[in-house]
Amino acid sequence: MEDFLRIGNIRFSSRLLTGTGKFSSLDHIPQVLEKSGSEMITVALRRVDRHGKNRNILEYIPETVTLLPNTSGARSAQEAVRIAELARAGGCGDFIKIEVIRDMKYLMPDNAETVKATRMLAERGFIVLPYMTPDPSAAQQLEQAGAAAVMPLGSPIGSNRGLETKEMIRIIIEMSHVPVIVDAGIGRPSHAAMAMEMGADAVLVNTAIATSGDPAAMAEAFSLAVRAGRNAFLQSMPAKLANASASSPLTGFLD
Amino acid sequence: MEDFLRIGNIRFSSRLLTGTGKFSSLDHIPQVLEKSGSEMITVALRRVDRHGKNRNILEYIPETVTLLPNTSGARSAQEAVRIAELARAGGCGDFIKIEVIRDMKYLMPDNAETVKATRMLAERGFIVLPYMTPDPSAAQQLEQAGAAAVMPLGSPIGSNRGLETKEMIRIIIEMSHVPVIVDAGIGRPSHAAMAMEMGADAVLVNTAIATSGDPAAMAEAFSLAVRAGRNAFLQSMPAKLANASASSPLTGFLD
Amino acid sequence: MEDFLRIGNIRFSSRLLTGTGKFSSLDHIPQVLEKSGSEMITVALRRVDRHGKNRNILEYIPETVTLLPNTSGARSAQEAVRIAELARAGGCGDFIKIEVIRDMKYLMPDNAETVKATRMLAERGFIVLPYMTPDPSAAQQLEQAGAAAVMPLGSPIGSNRGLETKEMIRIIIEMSHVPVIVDAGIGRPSHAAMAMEMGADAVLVNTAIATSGDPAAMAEAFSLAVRAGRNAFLQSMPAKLANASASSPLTGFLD
Amino acid sequence: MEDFLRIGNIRFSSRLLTGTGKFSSLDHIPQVLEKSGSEMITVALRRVDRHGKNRNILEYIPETVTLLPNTSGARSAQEAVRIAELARAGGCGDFIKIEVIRDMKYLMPDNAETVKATRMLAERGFIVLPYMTPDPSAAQQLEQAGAAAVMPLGSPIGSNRGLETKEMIRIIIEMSHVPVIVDAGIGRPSHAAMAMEMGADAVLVNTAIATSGDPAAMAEAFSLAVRAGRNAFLQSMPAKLANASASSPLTGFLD
Amino acid sequence: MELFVNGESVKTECSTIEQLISSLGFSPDSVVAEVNLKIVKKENLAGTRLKEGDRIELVNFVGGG
Amino acid sequence: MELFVNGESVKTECSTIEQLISSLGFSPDSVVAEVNLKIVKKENLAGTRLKEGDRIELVNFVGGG
Amino acid sequence: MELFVNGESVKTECSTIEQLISSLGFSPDSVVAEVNLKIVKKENLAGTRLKEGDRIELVNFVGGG
Amino acid sequence: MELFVNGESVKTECSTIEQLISSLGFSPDSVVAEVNLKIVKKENLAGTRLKEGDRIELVNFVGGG
Repeated sequence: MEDFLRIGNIRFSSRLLTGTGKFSSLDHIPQVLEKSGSEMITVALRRVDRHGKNRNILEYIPETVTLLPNTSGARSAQEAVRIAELARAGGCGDFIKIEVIRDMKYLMPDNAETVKATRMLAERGFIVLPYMTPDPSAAQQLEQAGAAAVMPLGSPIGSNRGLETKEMIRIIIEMSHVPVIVDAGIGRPSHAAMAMEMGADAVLVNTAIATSGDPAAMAEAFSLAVRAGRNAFLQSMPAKLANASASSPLTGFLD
Repeated sequence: MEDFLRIGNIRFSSRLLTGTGKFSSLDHIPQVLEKSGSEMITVALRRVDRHGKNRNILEYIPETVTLLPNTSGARSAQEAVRIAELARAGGCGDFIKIEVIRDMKYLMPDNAETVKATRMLAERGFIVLPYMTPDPSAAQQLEQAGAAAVMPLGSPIGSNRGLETKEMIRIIIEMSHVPVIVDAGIGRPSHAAMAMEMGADAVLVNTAIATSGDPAAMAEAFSLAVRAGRNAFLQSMPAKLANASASSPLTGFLD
Repeated sequence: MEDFLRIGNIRFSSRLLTGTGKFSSLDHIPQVLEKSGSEMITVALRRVDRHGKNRNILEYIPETVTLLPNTSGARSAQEAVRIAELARAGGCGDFIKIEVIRDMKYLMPDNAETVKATRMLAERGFIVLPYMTPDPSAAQQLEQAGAAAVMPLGSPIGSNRGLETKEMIRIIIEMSHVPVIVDAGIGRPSHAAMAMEMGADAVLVNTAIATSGDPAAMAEAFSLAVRAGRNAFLQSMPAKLANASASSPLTGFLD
Repeated sequence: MEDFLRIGNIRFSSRLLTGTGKFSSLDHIPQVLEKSGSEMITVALRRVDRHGKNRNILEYIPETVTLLPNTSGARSAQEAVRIAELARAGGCGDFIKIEVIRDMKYLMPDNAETVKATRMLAERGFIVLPYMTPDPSAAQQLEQAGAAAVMPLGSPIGSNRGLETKEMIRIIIEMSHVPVIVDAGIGRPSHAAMAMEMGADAVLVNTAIATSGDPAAMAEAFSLAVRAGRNAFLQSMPAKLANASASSPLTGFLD
Repeated sequence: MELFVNGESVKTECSTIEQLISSLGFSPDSVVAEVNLKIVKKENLAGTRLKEGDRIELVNFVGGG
Repeated sequence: MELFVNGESVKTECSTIEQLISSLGFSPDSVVAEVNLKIVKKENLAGTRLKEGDRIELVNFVGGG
Repeated sequence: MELFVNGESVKTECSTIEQLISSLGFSPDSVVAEVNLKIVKKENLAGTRLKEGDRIELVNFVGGG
Repeated sequence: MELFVNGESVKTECSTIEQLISSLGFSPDSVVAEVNLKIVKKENLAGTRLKEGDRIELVNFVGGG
């Protein structure tokens, strides 16, 4: 049975998105992509470092993997649009992950500016994936503004604390007509499985893979967990019960 | 790298134990075993049903899979011993899962009787896996009584509520010198992954597989989740953080 | 020691706000206010019911209690302003709780419209308390728009599920320069105590009091819990520990 | 309405038990008792300290308060009995809290030895309150052995982590015919309120009071929380709902 | 004279908004009135005369959370 | 001859436990037998003769968790 | 006379357990005594005579949870 | 000629943006350029001539989540 994730005009077999931040060495990236089967990966855009090494990160990413540049560093919708246009001019395609963040401690996205940026970039023909604080009304507004998917956070980025915002995400999933990708805070495979069991369409994991002792092995672990959670969601898991329910016959042995 | 679970004198590649209870048809069992890769499966023992179908459940289980008969129906250590001896005479080998239960509502095992049964059966040469209420002192006593592994419950059997006893299980894992297999209550792949991430050596899943719409597919989902959680445990997952930690450079875009 | 809650130009001794919705009889309201010591209570505004009983709810509320009319029924900032002006013309004073809700299933407030309404009403001299979905950036925007306090929800209104949005509320409390009042979803005294222990300045409880068997007794229970949680917050509670720490001497009795 | 806690032949108005461990100064104890209204307090027994101060802790406890000596330091039922007899000879009355602990890291009580000690001490005429790891079968055995109440732990002693064993305690409460007193791990008033809301008959709080900045104020906070939770339990709190339920009329304002 | 009160057509002999409120069985103290989208202050209820076709909203406080 | 099989009275002409199992419709391979509280090993099923009044338990494996 | 008090050797001139407790700086009211594993009741403290080599435990109440 | 590259003054002899990128040690393929707030398309890098005082931004892709 086929079970594709469709975003924009592309079909993805994998429901695990990965990122390129925080790796101790870029050499991990091809292995992570291979072991995880991830088909979409984020990159960021910054001024060239005239005094550092000039390694082109794109060389570490196979052509078959869809690039998802982000607008990190943007403090407003206007800045996000500028970064998105630079990314597209860089040949990265039309996909863009909007990040507009003003809060430098918890790095929570600014939903109001993110809605504006989404509208502007959708009008310019981008496939827009906005990263958002999980507010169901804002998710609706992002959808109306032309988002191709919405990316609510599970907990603060890089915190590895899992789905602290679970109940808001559950409502967003129920209401949404576009794919819901849980981004940020997914620190363990069980978090990823839980998101998928709830009906999320995909998850994005970067920190937990990049900072683990063996990124490729951890990437594979997340990939397995995403498949496990997705399969369980598709089978519609049995309900939770208030009492016990025996799995062996309940009679006494010789009754 | 090899990562075997050793119980008694046997090495298992799979860390997912399954059960044969509650299937709508026994024909699901071979598929569940194949899709999950499970190498140990529970069965129960009961008086023959002179008026029902006489299908031999053992015919549905390949020879390569280790049988784990349980003592369900036992209300005392003495009864558990009798059932174990019958199971062994039935040609099921030396493995036995002790279940001694007197509470017919929540079906919580009686640890005191279970310690007694463990001692008696270990002395008779059984490989004893006692199912238990998660009490760290009782786990120590089971180990001293000769248990080959301990099987604390996550939540009441068949409830699908996951690891409600997580903190007790965490202590049991830390203290134990024998494998810890989380049994009962694991209703979703994310529960199984969480148990493995905590350092459990294996999990046993029956109800959630047997009562799902597609048992073989659900078995595969649990198998993936167990591998995901185990791999993550072996990589030692990154710590949870109180604040956020950016995955993209934190500077403003053109700062 | 004095520990007042200040909103607008008023000092409150009680940190429990109550509501007038859902009571089986309006006669409960004076008892609830007396037993709880609550000093602020919400009311709603609706077209007169030409065919029903015409009991004036204001007659059940002592003059010493501050009225907090809400803008329930508003689907936009514009409607919220109209309702607020009608409430003020009705002699209810300058306090207004903004509610702008478009989602009729989970009744989640629309933060974007709520920010607009807050700005308009603050400019017209109202003391504005906006009810909001707990998004830290939106809380900052409400504060900048002139909110006298912010009222993030704990879980969907009337659900009694407690602080499902705890981690977002924690960040809002940390960042806020105006009082934070947790509103909606507080179904049990322990929920109220937990909100106060986290540093919330007050809580609003309506459904759990109004729909209980004995509203006055339940109001008193919530009042006790709010004081308990506030006191504990002011004493800065001891930290959680990963291990145990004996409360009796740890030595063996005769060591 | 009268709502007494009965243990042995005594009626208590307060459902908050306190302890005397870990105070920076014994002078806090009378204030804690006064502010909390606690009517039962634990003490321990140890060899006299020939080189330290010889302050008699009993002088800090009013005669109206019931003493509950514990058997801390006991590693076996036999030792617990010896300590209990010494305590009774010391004029402390017939109440005894059994503590038998062998695990020196998590300080989890040994239920098997605790059942033995309970039987022996009940036969000697003590009013026995055993501290236990929350295992429903063990709770039944303690009751049968003559316990006047059972004292399951919420989380490891002194950890302040609250009701990590909540689901086991819930079953114990449902099955028990003697009072259930939640002991250990209650670090915040909200934890105490939650235990009482679940139907616990009382809670024992020591560390969280003794180690707070202002023990008397914290004791009062816990006392309020216990009353709040108890009152709510007696009113039978409204159920949790899956969706929202409006507290204001749901119609649009001018519909 | 025909008015529209809370969206419904009403025929009345009242000449002021205060009279209208009373005639409907309410105390003018407990009701807030809007005439053609403009709020009428309490002190002006007696002095505000009704005209054919006026669109009137009458609202009051009810229970709410 | 009258026996008690799993608690119920049974009249039978079988002379061995193996015959009894077969006569009840089971394969001796799939059943474990206890005669008067003693387990009969598989290899002894054919050689174990029945006596008037024997109390026999016949059990087999079923689904369980 | 040599005794063992709480596991340590003590030389003393006291002839009763009550005197011993006082000589160590404690009030007999606040201490519980065991002599050779037998508890001495409060009323017998004055009348219990010490003998060479007695093993004595003196305990009192302390803070505990 | 003096330019401002990423906010810093740079003196250069290059006459096109492509030459400038190469002279700084980058491959024109891996860099995106803005001249006076207008993005230069890849195919125009060689043909875009530099003028005294141009404000140039050069950015490239880096790791990000």
